[in-house]
Order: sequence, then structure tokens, then C-alpha cells
Amino acid sequence: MNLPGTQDYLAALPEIVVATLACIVLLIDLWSNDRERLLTWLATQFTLLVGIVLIIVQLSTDVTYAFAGTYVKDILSDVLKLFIFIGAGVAFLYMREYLRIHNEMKGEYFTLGLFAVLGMMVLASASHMITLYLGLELLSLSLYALVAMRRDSAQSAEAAMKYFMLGAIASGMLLYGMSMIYGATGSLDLREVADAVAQARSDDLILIFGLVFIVAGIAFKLGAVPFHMWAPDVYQGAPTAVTLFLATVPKLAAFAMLMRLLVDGLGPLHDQWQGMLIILAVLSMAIGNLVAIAQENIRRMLAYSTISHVGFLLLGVLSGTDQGYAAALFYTVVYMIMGLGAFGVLVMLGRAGFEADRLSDIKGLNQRSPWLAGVMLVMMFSMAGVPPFLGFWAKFAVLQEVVAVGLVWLAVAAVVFSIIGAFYYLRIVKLIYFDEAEEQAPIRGSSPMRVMVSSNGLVVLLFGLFPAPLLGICIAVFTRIELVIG
Amino acid sequence: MIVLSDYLILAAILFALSVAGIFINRKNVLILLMCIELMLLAVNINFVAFSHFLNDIAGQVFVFFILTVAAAEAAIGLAILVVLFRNRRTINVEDLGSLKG
Amino acid sequence: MLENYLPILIFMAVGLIMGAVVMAIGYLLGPQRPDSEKGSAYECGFEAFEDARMKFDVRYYLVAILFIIFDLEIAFLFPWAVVLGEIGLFALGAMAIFLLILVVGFIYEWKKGALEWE
Amino acid sequence: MQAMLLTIVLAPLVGAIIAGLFARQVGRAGAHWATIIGVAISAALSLVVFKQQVFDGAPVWNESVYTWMVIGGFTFEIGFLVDRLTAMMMVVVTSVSLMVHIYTIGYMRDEAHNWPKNSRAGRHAYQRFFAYISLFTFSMLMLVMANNFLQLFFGWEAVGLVSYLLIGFWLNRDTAVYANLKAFLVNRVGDFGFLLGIGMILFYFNTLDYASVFAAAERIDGLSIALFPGFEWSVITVICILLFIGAMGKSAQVPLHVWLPDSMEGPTPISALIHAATMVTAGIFMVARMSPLFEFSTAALSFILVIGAITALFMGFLGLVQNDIKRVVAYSTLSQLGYMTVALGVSAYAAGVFHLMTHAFFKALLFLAAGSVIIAMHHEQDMRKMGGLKKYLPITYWTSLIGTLALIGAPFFSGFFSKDAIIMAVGESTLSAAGFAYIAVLLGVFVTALYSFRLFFLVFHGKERMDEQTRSHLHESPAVVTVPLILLAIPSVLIGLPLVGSMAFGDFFAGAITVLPHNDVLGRLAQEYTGVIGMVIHGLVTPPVWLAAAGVVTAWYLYLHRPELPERIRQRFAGLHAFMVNKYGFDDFNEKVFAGGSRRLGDLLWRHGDVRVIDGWLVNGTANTVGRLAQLARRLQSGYLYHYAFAMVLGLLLMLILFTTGRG
Repeated sequence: MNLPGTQDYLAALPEIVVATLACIVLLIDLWSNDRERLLTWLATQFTLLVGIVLIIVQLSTDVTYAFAGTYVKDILSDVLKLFIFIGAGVAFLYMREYLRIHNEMKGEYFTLGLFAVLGMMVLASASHMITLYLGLELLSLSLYALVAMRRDSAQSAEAAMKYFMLGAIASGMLLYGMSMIYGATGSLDLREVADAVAQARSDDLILIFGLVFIVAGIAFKLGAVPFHMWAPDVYQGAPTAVTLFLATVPKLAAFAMLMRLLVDGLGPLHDQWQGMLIILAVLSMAIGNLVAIAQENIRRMLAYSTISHVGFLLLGVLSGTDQGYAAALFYTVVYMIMGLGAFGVLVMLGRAGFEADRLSDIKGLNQRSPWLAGVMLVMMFSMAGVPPFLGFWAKFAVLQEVVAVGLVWLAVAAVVFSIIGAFYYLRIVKLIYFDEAEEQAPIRGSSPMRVMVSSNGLVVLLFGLFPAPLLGICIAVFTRIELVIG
Repeated sequence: MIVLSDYLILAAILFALSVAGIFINRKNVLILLMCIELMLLAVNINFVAFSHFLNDIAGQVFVFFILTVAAAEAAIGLAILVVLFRNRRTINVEDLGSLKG
Repeated sequence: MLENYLPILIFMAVGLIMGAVVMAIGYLLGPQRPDSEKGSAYECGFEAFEDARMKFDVRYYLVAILFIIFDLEIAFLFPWAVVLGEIGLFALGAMAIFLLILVVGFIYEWKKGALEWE
Repeated sequence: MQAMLLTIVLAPLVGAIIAGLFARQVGRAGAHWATIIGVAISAALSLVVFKQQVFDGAPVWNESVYTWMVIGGFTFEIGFLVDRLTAMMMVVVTSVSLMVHIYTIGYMRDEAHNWPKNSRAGRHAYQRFFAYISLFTFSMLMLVMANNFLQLFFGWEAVGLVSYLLIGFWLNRDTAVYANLKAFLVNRVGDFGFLLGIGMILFYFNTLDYASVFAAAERIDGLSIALFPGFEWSVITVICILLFIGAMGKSAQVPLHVWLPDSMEGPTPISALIHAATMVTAGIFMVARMSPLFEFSTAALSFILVIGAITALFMGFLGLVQNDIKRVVAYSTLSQLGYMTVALGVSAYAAGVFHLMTHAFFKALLFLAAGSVIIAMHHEQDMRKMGGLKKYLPITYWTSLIGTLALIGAPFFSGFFSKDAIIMAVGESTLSAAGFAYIAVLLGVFVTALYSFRLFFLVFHGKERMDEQTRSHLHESPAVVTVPLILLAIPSVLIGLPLVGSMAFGDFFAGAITVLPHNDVLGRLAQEYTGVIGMVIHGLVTPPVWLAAAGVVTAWYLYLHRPELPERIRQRFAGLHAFMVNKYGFDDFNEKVFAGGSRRLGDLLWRHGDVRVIDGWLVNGTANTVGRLAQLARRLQSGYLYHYAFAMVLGLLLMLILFTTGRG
């Protein structure tokens, strides 16, 4: 019997520490009487900070398998976790602002958020189907609860119910697929699965059967058409604070899942899953961009926009090359940054008991707050893929990889859809700059919030002008080049 | 002798039944929860069967985890159901249609 | 392959037949003179207080939810107990941590007042 | 040298930043001084660069200034390529921009009344305007000075963005907002092609550096690509056509021209600077710059030629029926851009660029003159309410006359040389479409003269049709307006004389523009070229000059001699009565066939071709279809859980069927 040793604990140290601290945060929140939940919030951010430090201290390109191969620490997991921490930190800041504006401060938002982060970390480091499943469920269950947190709102309850039901179906499908793969390869360890698949006949029916189910499960988590239908309802129904978290950071986890399952585990089946991902990607870009045009609700519109971004992200993955994965990772990170910024602006627009999420609420924003309008402009242009903003580079990188593997028609389709998509982003810009404001209430916001939203916009602009560092990190992850921080 | 494929077919039938139950049932959300349980049980049958025939214990370990996670999932589902009922005074699936488009 | 299921089929058939036979005998042999008193619901000699299909208090659900979780986590204790002898102290520590986490959850629900009926 | 080039580029940017970000601190005067000084520095240094390149024989400067990033073996850099072509464009851009900056002081002096009271958008609008035009100058310089495609694309998008901002400058006017949205969307179509072209270049050449791409062009010649299964296309043709689609958007060629007339909603200085002199010629410049690529594709050149010829002729017709003074000039710009494109099509890049330069001056002049008229008329733009302005606006009158003569190609004026060079080049070309193009450009000369002088006569001569109040306030514009007019009038007259020999027929652009021997129409013409006087004499015995003269005479006859005629013809559907009242049956015939016919044709094309087909079907139609599709697709999201679950199951089944059948 091989018992886990120091090596194993060291490799999983970030998870262990975050789990411990999350429990402590939960307890702290229980005994704190502070209506503002400042202590809970600070402890949450402290946890994330500790996580960042632990990751950076142990950052290396070595691949370490721990706990009998159920857990892996490699550069991909490290970088993903870093981005998860940063994204979650920003999201929690916005969340706190939202909860204060709406007078709904509850410590559970942050503790559940922390558990979701823990789930994402486990997902990022999973090298065994059980680990992966547990991480996924820890993430999903926390998110279901988060969506339903506003207990007196029929809308959030409905959204949570839909999210939960469809999510449960999706994880059922994923599990079914896993059981098929298990049956075909005789193992749940993704490394052994990969070895077995490489030797199996590529047209093994059970394998492909399982693969389809697994792809469906992942597609749900990503929100790819036709497994996307939860997204608009949940984005609209959940409190904006929750939407901004669940729309952004978990996409990194979904990307991790994609990499771990399809690339690490089922890599030899690339020819098969490439076809499936093409279908998902084209449908997502088409439906996402098209339906977004007809939306009146900004959060719903952003949901469809997310769906279309997922289509783009899939393009990078389906190319099946290291550069393609790097481009997809880059796209995911960029999407997270843009999404956080856009939702951050929406948070600032809201007032107690009033969610500013209809298109008319954003009219004439430039007259109310030119600075905020500028941030939103940057986000919209970036999402539309207008150079020189960050979003352009993400699209560019992905398209380049698709063309590199010879799928020119796919790249052309992607560009056509993104042009259609440019329309609704531009409409927002038009509303902000060229319409008269219906709402005249001044826009306040705590100074940390203002600083954060502004820096979020600046990041999109500056990294847009100098995308090399960010893109460099993503490429280094997959080409295993020694990464130099600083 | 009962062979592997029998188990697989049984699991597939259960899985299909549960999926069908989810979109055919338009009345009660509780039934949806049951369908989901059924779906997970179908998967469990798969895992146990494979585990048995492969002589590999990992599949059964997975079943343990699935069972417990399913319990947690059911708990969350019931909790959401309660919240929903408090707000809407109904758990009719057909009444869950205010978010759309 | 279907012949493997023959015993089950026979078993089911026997079960059905047994049930049907017992009911048929009662029906055939017993006298049948129903009146309103006989047809009414029987409840310890009292009139029925309310409809049998009454609604549960929503708080039952809450208790049920809490119960499910703690109940099923126990499932991990069985395999653990089986191999405790082989693994020894490490297993004891691992289970302690597992239970500790459960206790954190328990503290949470206690403090939140989920265990109080009113 | 590097420092100087950087200064040229950055000085306007600094000006823009000062005027834009510190609007409140610097105030109105601060904003216009900061930007004017910035642009003046750049203009002066551009002249120095021009002198070095052209007269001192300085070598071509092609270096990277800053390495932006290196990704996966590709290097993205910011660098400058300065040769004679660039130097000439720099001078044109900075000098026109400088004139426009000065002119804007006068034009925007009382812009405040354009805004609603206390409108927040109207606050600091003056400073914002100067910031925009300086920013434009910066972007345009980045575009022309680029030594790689990425920077070209950056400049390309940046000028588009500023143009977008400026068309919608008066954002409280619905028409302006509509126009800028239209401009943006149409340009996106072009940019899409452009970006795809650049993508293909990156793919096939593995570099974005001009020099390396041009050096490798020959290697790519002969490669082909299957866009659709079964259709093999030459790679270079596809690249060139994609790039040219970008140029079609930016340089407003049919059918992507629809945004340009509407862009006249922007302030007049913008129409002069961006939508006449510089930005719209970016496409022409780009094709000339890419001549080493385009030369390898006869198919792409023929495509360019046909598009250009159609634009040159048919956009001219439309100018005949417009009553808005700026729209007439706008259609004239379209038509002249068509001429330049035609020149590119027949490989007479030098002639095209030469026309670009002369056109920049005289068209900016015409626009600014139109602006001067508009100022005097208190922002009335309808020509039917003008007339007889000659005596009120003498300077504007004479400068307009110069601009108009240059536009129609009167001998010795700058436009004569450039336009004649193009027409001769088309006549010399051996491309199969050249015959059609030759007829189109010849007819175009007549049409140009007709609409130009129609405008001129309607505005400056004839009866004074404005109301009494406007008339009493009529006076010549201030010096900040008239001085730029005079300064622009000088090159409009003179710039052709010294340059035609070297630029159009000489080797002025040697090295910058590549022409393969069998395409070299200008080279053949050069052998017959006998100097300026010779060219004028030659011009007098060829049709273009006489066609132009005929146009002027027709215009004079219709709008001065018998000003009631056009109105009558329009009101009456000919008929016996009209014929009787109109004693000149012959004139009537003339009117109908030449003026009326072409007018009606123009009207028809405008109403049916432009408005219905292109605006209605292509632009709005696409938008409508997409909108309807979106509404339809939206219904799929019914809100019911079981539908969602069903969709998931359906997707799963679809994938199962697709990927498991036929394999097991």
C-alpha cells in the first residue's frame, strides 16, 4: 500500500490551504456580526492571495503526479489557477460593491464563491476522472446555490432551478460518457486512458459513444450550442454579482476540463472530437451572435455574446495543436477580463433594488459618466474584436491557428459571424454615446470599485496595445518554455 | 449467464427513460429530481458492471462518490425547489417560463 | 441470452398469480353487503379529521435535506472500516479530517438555526 | 532621420492629446494652437523629408523603430518606409491638414448653436473637434509611412475610427448618427476583406514586412488555392482582390460607396480633409504601394479597372441631380476616386497617385469653398436657395472658380495633367476591359464639367434666391477661412506644371512603384511626351478638353442663359404644350437628350440603383434579414425546461448519429 507522502501534499498544497481557509472563512462569517461582512470579505481575498503566493512559489514546468496519479501539478494547472485567483479576486470585489448597493450583504456569497474556486482548482489539476468529477460538482453545486441566493426573488429561483436541472442532466451525460470510456479502456486514470486509447482501434464504437457524451457534458459547462440554453436565463435571473462571477471565471475551469479530458485523456481521438467541436463552434458562433441582436436585456445579450465567444474558444482547441491550445487559453483569459469589465460597469449602474440591465438603462451613459462610458466602450469594442483592443488579438490568435491547420472555411465563417456580432456591440456604443439619457441619477461607487473598473478597462486597452506578455504566458504553458515571471 | 451487454442495455434503457422523463414530464419539478437520480443510478449500473467484468475496483469507488455527490445534488435541488415554491406557490414545470427569449 | 431471464420470469409469474389468487378467494368467499358506514374511512374509531393527501410542511423538506447529506456521507465509513486494519493510523487521520469537514458543515447549519423547528 | 520621422508622426498626436484630454484646462484657443503647432511642425518636417527624397537623392529609408512583439516566429514591428511615394503623401496629408486646421477656427467659431442648451455632449466640442482632426492626421501618417502590413492595418482602422467619430460629431442629429453607423458598417465589410487579405499574406509569405513580401511576390505567382472545391484560384489574385475590397470600402468604390455621400453630415472641414483629400485616397495609396503584388495579377487589375470605370461614370451622373452643395461635391469626389482607381487598373499607378495629389488640393479647396458659402448662408446647404453670391463672396468666388477649372481639367490647371494622363493611359492599355473604361472616362469628363459648372453657376451666378434676412447678412468669410482657400488655390493651379513630367511620365516613383514591362502604359506614353506645352497642345486635339468645354457650355446654357429650363423640364412631362411654350424645339431635344436624359438617368440610378438596390437591399436588407432571423432564433429559447432538455438531448443524438454510424 502506497500511502501519500510529503511530495503529494506539497503538490496539492494550494488546494489543501484554500480548502482549510475556506472552512475557516465559513466559521468566521458565522460569528461575525458585521453587517458589511468586511471581515469575511477580507478573509476571502486573503485566501486568494495565499493561493497566489503558494502557486508562484511552486511555479515550475515540472509535471508532478500526486495521490496515486489522481492529481497533477503542471504548468497548465499553475497558470490556470493563477488566473482563477485573479479573476475571482476581481469578481469578489465587484460582488461586494453590488451587495452593498443592493443591501443584500451575506457572507455566503463569498464562502460559496471560495468553494467554487476550490472546485475549479481541483478541475484544473485533475488527472483522474473521479477527481475531475468531484471538482466539477463542487464548482457546480456552489454555483447553483449562488444563483438561488436571492431567496425572495422568483426570477432567481427559476433561474437556479433551470440551471440545476440542466446541469444535473449534463453531469449525468458526462458520467455516462466516463463510464463508457472506463469500460473501453479499463481505467479511470486519464494517463492510462490515453495509453489505452492510443492502442485501441480508432473506430471503437464504445469509445466514440463515450466521447460524444463527454463532449456534451463539457459543452454544457462551456455553454456551447445546443447545450447553452441555461446561460441566458441564468445570466438574467441571477443577481448581477453572481452572474459576473459565473459568467467569467468558471470558463477557465471549463477550459481546464476540456484540456484534461479531451487532450490529456482522449487526445488520440482528436480526429473524432475535432468534428464534434466544429459543429459546436459553428452553432455557437451563429446562434450566439444572431440571437444577441434581438435582446433587450443587457445581461441576456452578454449571455449570448458569451456563447459566441465560446464558439471562438472552441476553434482554438479543435485545431489540436499546442499553439491552438495556447490561443484558446489566451481567448479564455481575455474573455474573462472583458466579461468582468462589462459586468463591473453594469454593477456600477445599479441602485438599491434596481438592476440596470435593460438597454434603455445604459442610454446616454456618456453624459452621466464619461469615464464609465469609456470603459464600456473599450469592453464593447474589445468584444467585437476591433483592433487594437485585447479582444482583437484573442480572435486573431485563434483564427490564425484554425487557418494553420487548413480549416480556412471555418475561419471565414468565424469572421462573418463576428461581423454580424459587431452590430450589437456597436448598438451599445451608440446607446451610450448618441442617445439622450433617460436616467439622470448620478453614478456613484466606492473608490476601490472605481479604481478596479478603470484598471479593468485599462488592462484591455494596454494589453491590447502590448499583448505579447499575456499571449507569451499562454504560449509558454503549452510549449513548456521556462517561464520567467517579472 | 448474464453478460456485460445485458447490464449495459439495462443501464442504457434506464438512462433513456430518465432523459425522456425529463422532457416529457411537464407537471412536477419533483419528478424531474427523481429522473435525475435515476440517470445517475443508470450510470452507476454501468460502472459497477464494468468494474465487475474488468476486475477493477476503481469503478465501484467511483460509484460511491457518485452516490454521495448525488445526495448533495438532491439536497441542493430540494433547497432550490423550496425557494421556488415559496416565491411562486407552484412547482409546475410549465409555470417556469418567465425567463425566455 | 434471454433464456437466462427465465427464472425471473417464472418468479414474477408466480408472484402475480399468488396475489391474484388470494384476492380472488377473499372476493369469492366473503359476503358482500356494503353500507355507508362500512365504506367510510377508518381511523381509530374516529371520523377522519382531514384529507389523507395533506400537504407536508415545507420544514420537513429542510430536515430531509439535512438528513440525506449526513446519511450518505456515512457511506464512506463502511469501506473505510473494512480496510482500517490494513492502512492503520493514516486511515484514522484521513477519516478524522473528513469528519472534521462534516462537523464544520454541521456547525454551520446549527448556528444558522436550520435545526430549530420554529 | 529616425528622430525626425518620429517627430512628424508624434507631433499631431501630442496636439490631439493636449486638446482632447485637457480640454477644460487649455480652453478653445489653447486647443487650436496646440494642434495647429503640432501639425505645422509635421508639415514643415515633411517638406524637409520630401526635399531630401526628391532633390537631394537621399536613399530610401526603411527601418523598424520599435519591435512590438514576437509571437511564434512572427515579428510585429513599428517601422517607417520613406521613399518618394511616402514623402509625397506626407506632404499632401500634412499640408491639407494644416489648412483645414486653420480653416476650422473660422468654421467652428460659433458651433455652440448646434447643440441643445446645456447639452453635455456640446461641452468642449470645439476642443474635441481639434483633437479628432489631429488624431486623424497622426493615424493617416502612420498609414502612409508604414513599412509593414500590421501598421498599415492599424492606421487603416484608426482613420476609420476617427472618421466614424467625426461623421457623427453632431450627435444630436439623427441623420448624422445614422450616417456614421452606415459608414462604420460599410467600412467593416471592406475591412473584412482587407483583414482576410493580410491574413493570407501572413499565411503564404510568413511575414508582414513590405520589403520581404514584395521580394517574395514572384515566388507566390503561380500558386493556387481552392476556395471552393473545384474552383482553383491563383493565390495572388485572391490576395489582391481581398486587399482591393478593403480599398473599395475606404475609397468608396461601387458598391461600397454608399457611405460617402451620407458622410457629408459631418462638419465641412472633415469633408474636405477626410472625405475628399486624404482618408478616402488611402485605398488608392495602398494599391499603389502594393503594386509589386498587383502587377502579378491581371485578373485583379481588370477587376479594379471595371469597378473604377463604373464608379467614375455613374457616380458623376448622380452629381447632376443633387441640390445639396456638399453632396454634389461628394459625388464628384466619388467620380474622381473612380478615375484614380481606373488608373490603378491599367497599371498607371503613377498617374493615379499624381491625380490623387492634385485632387487632394483642388477638392479640399472646393470643399472649403463650399464651407465658406455655407458659413455665409448661415448653414443653408440647398443650392436652390443660393445664387448670385459672386458679389458678396469675391475671394470664395475666385478660388472656387480655380478649383472647378482644375476639377474639370482645363488646360494648364493641375487637374488637366493628371486626368489627361489617366485617360491616355487607359487608351493605351491592352486589358480587355480597357475599351469600356475608356468610353466611361471620356463620358465622365463631360459629366464632370456639367455638374461642376451647374454648381458653380447655381451658387455664384444668376438670380439671388435666398430670403431677405439671409441676404442682408451676407459677407465674405474671415481671414482664417479665406487664407487657406488662397493657399490651396495656388497648388491647385500650379502643382501640375512642374511635376507632370517626372511624376506621371518620368521615373519619379522609381523603386516605390513596380510596373511589369508588358503593363507599362505610362512608359510607352512617356516616349511621346514632349513637355508641358506639348501636352497641352496634344490635349487640344483630343476629345477630353472639348468634352469638358461642351459640359461647361451646356451648364451655362441651362443654368445661366435659360435658368427656367431645367425647372420646366422637370415639372412638365414634355408634351405638346411644353413644346409650344418652349419655342426651341431643338433646344428641348438637346435638353432632354443630353442634360435631361442624363439627369433622368442619374435620377433613376440614384433613386432606384442607389437608394433601392444598394441602400434598400444590400445594406438595410441584410440588416433586416439578420434582424428577422434573430427574432426567429430567439423563439427557440422558449423558457421551458423541457424544451431546453430536449435541445440538449437532440444535440447529443445528432452527434451520436453523425459520429457513430458508418464507423462501427
